[in-house]
Amino acid sequence: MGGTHHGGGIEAVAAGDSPVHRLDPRAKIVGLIGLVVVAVSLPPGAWTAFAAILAILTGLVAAAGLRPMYVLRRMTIEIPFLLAAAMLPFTVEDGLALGAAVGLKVTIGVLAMVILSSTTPFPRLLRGFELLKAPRLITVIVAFMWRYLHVLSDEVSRMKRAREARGYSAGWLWQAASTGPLIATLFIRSLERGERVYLAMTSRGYEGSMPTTTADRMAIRTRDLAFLSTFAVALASIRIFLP
Amino acid sequence: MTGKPPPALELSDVHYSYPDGHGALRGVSLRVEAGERVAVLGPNGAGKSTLCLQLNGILEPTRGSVSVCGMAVGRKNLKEVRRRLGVVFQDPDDMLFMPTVEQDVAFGPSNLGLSEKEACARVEGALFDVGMEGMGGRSPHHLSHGQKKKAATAAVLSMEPEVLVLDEPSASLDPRARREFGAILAGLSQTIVMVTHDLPYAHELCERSVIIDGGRIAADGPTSDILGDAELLAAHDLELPHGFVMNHH
Amino acid sequence: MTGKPPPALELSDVHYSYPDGHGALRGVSLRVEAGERVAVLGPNGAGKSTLCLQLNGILEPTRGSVSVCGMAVGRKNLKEVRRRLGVVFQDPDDMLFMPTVEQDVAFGPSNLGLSEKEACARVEGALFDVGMEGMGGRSPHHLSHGQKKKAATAAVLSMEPEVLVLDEPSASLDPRARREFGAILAGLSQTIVMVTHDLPYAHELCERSVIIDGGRIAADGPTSDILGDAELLAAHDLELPHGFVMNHH
Amino acid sequence: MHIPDGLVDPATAVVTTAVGAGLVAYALKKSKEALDDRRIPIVGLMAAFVFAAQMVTFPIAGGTSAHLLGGAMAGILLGPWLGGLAMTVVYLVQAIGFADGGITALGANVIAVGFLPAVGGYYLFRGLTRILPGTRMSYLGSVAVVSWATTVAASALVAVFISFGGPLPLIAFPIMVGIHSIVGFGEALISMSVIAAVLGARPDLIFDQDRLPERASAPGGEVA
Ligand SMILES: Nc1ncnc2c1ncn2[C@@H]1O[C@H](COP(=O)(O)OP(=O)(O)OP(=O)(O)O)[C@@H](O)[C@H]1O
Ligand SMILES: Nc1ncnc2c1ncn2[C@@H]1O[C@H](COP(=O)(O)OP(=O)(O)OP(=O)(O)O)[C@@H](O)[C@H]1O
Ligand SMILES: [Mg+2]
Ligand SMILES: [Mg+2]
Repeated sequence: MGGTHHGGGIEAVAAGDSPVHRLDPRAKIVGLIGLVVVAVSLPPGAWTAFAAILAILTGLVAAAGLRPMYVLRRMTIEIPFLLAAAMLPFTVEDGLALGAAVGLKVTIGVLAMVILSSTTPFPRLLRGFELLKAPRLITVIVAFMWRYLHVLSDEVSRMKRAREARGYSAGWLWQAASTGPLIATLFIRSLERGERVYLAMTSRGYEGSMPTTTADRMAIRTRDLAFLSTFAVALASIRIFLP
Repeated sequence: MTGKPPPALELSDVHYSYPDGHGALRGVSLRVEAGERVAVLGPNGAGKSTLCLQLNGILEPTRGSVSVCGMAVGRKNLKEVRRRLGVVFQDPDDMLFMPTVEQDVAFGPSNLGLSEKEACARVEGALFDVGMEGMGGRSPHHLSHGQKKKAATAAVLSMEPEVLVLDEPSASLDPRARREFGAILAGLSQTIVMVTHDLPYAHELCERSVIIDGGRIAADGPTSDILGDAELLAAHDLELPHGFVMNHH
Repeated sequence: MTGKPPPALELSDVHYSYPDGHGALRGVSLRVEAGERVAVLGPNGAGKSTLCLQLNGILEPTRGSVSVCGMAVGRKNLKEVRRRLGVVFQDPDDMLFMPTVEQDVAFGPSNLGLSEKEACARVEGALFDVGMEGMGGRSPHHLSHGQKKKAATAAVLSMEPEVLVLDEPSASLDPRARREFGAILAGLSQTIVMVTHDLPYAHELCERSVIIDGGRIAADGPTSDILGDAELLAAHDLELPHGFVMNHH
Repeated sequence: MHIPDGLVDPATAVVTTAVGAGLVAYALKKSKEALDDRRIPIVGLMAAFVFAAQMVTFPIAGGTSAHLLGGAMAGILLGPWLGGLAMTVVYLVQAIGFADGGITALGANVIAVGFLPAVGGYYLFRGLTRILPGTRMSYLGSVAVVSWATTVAASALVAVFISFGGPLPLIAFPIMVGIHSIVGFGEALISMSVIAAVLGARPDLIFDQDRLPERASAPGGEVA
């Protein structure tokens, strides 16, 4: 745990620049979620439609300038599910087609979300959801969860450093045995630090949404509309004509 | 609009116990007039920081009441209270949360609804006051401790509150920053409440001092009287540093 | 076993850049003999705390090398190095992680493999030294800032390291605790490296001072010479506090 | 134990999405009434904590993965509805930010591993603490029992969702439930440590203030 957001991970890639990065997050959210819904609704056997959707996603990866190795690495999350799908041909009737369809759907779902999160920095993604009228309580919880992930990993590294500095070294067995109390301490520490930071925010006038500066003010532009309408037309035709 | 303005701060019989049951304030009554500069002195664990957190409603008294500029501190007018009274916490890590120092310092002013231009000017001014000009682009979590303290202070200065509460402002500042920040404070017309263990600093900046010990007010008077009373100081673990000679202003 | 003992600390041409690319040390070479007491002075952001973290291998130099009591600091003998050299971090929140103060202070000694009785004695001694006797049962996260600093200091004192590195030991201590802890330090025979902005404290406790600025050593010599050179001090944002008169030991 | 896109049958997806949305809407309504903004940090931290804990996963044969759930702990600490919302947020961010768990399966995930343990767990816990004596032991014992039981129940519901008209047969069921009856012990241990710590340090943060064990329930304002 911890450290998930550090280093050359998603955050660095999402901060890049490309036509896809520059699209309004709302357009990307609606477009890509629509795409996943269409893909999931396809019946086994609609191979042309699956191929067309994968082609769209591949095009987006290219347009976003995402490195193939990076995309593949992030897609490894689907491996267990692909393995499950690979078992289908042996367990059910018509399993081959079914397995292939499940595998494709899982892949499309994962790839779409990898593209979304790799071309939109998290705060902008959140802002997109806010502007799409997501319930405020949800966006507030998301924002704090994100903030506190940093607090947590910060506290983890502080605690690790503190132990090491005082000559701590232990086998994994002892480590496992002390996990409970350590996690509990971590929880309270992070909670209280998070609480103090929250109070500092409210003392400086915070009331549930971060101030927006010119840099992250958003406006739907022609290119966003163009993207969305092309996407809609493409998806509709895939869903209607290709199966 | 006529007559005496309400006191900047008024605490009456404030008690506070932390959620774990530890009692930290045991009946503090204190009145600070608008424009006064008051130093709060006392040993470690006396309740000074706890007191600061009562002033803008971050902690609520278990008994007693606090008012700021004539307004009772409570749920209803927390927003107004916090607009008027700014607290710089003792630990700057508790105060910094934005990705860059600049954004952090701008957070308060933009919540006040200032125009972007005005907010920018405030940010620049505040960073200059604490000697952090040119560091606005850095991440506040990747600073030295003293730099964090300066950034946290700037974040409150930029809100230009009527009452400024500072918890150990000089701790971890380098000697020059300590002096320069003192000069900035001396030039402000706001009401200032300053918790400090740095008695010479209190002597330089505040005409009045209050000693807190064991969650109660133990003394309250002109700073030079209080610092001149070695017996009183010693009774509360205070003393002028070795080699320091108190001269008169 | 004969001849001069190896230096307590030896740094040669230590460079360090933080992971975000910020260069904090740019070639520090320093030798501290066993039993010396050295103050490290310098403005905020000079690299003092970064230097402390190099000494026990918490940060590894990007270039150059560090050795402690004749052992090169590196993966292999980190454990031995940390047994001999203890660092009290600037921020006590970075040091305390056990459920009670007592357990926290006992953590180091029990890692040293001491018997329980001996560890207990060490804990009591260390808590006494920092003036925290009777507070062993409290949770370290529910203490005042100064109390946390004391607990963190006790946690290192209890290990009785040969070399003691203190980052701002007097910050946030009340005046009496500051003096009493100074007296404790003065009575220790260990090698001491003390980072501080409290120049009178450095004057009182350390015969030698080093000024760091911009990640480099800017001066190194007897404390009274360094503190007596107003021009040198001013060039590095240092100055004796107003009202302080330096007398000779 | 997140279901990805494609593992639930489209019809099931539609139904679970609708039910999930209904639960979220109801939870929002309930929480808005009760939420005091001082609880925001603990809600955010709980979500972050569960999120981080869920990063430690181990794949299992049913085609899904096992990890700690945290739902019961969220329900006990935050109350049923706010707890459910915190879990919803975890799955939302995992699906959109990390492609972990499908968008179209979000409803199913939120119901099975979010609201079921948070709401079900909370009421089970309430019932247990009402019956059992008000000691610390039985309080923490209830935490353990509830954590274990909700983990197993959640895994069973997931197995049902993916087999219901979906491609994976019910074979998954015994595997899922079997594995989670072991995972449940880890879950119980962690929940117990965390709740014990909160009980000691910050009893004021626990949702159900009436049922705190005797010793911790009186922090008392007056320590004179
Ligand atoms: N979060 C907390 N929970 C419980 N007790 C606390 C907490 N914070 C402080 N205390 C206790 O309350 C008392 C007052 O603490 P406070 O932080 O106000 O002291 P202080 O005067 O600011 O001290 P210092 O000079 O060390 O900063 C102390 O006895 C301390 O141990
Ligand atoms: N975690 C970090 N990441 C990146 N840069 C850092 C980090 N911590 C410190 N720095 C930078 O490294 C330089 C040296 O910092 P350091 O903390 O060593 O200063 P210091 O001399 O201890 O200052 P202070 O007197 O304020 O404690 C500073 O410029 C600081 O901004
Ligand atoms: Mg304090
Ligand atoms: Mg430092």
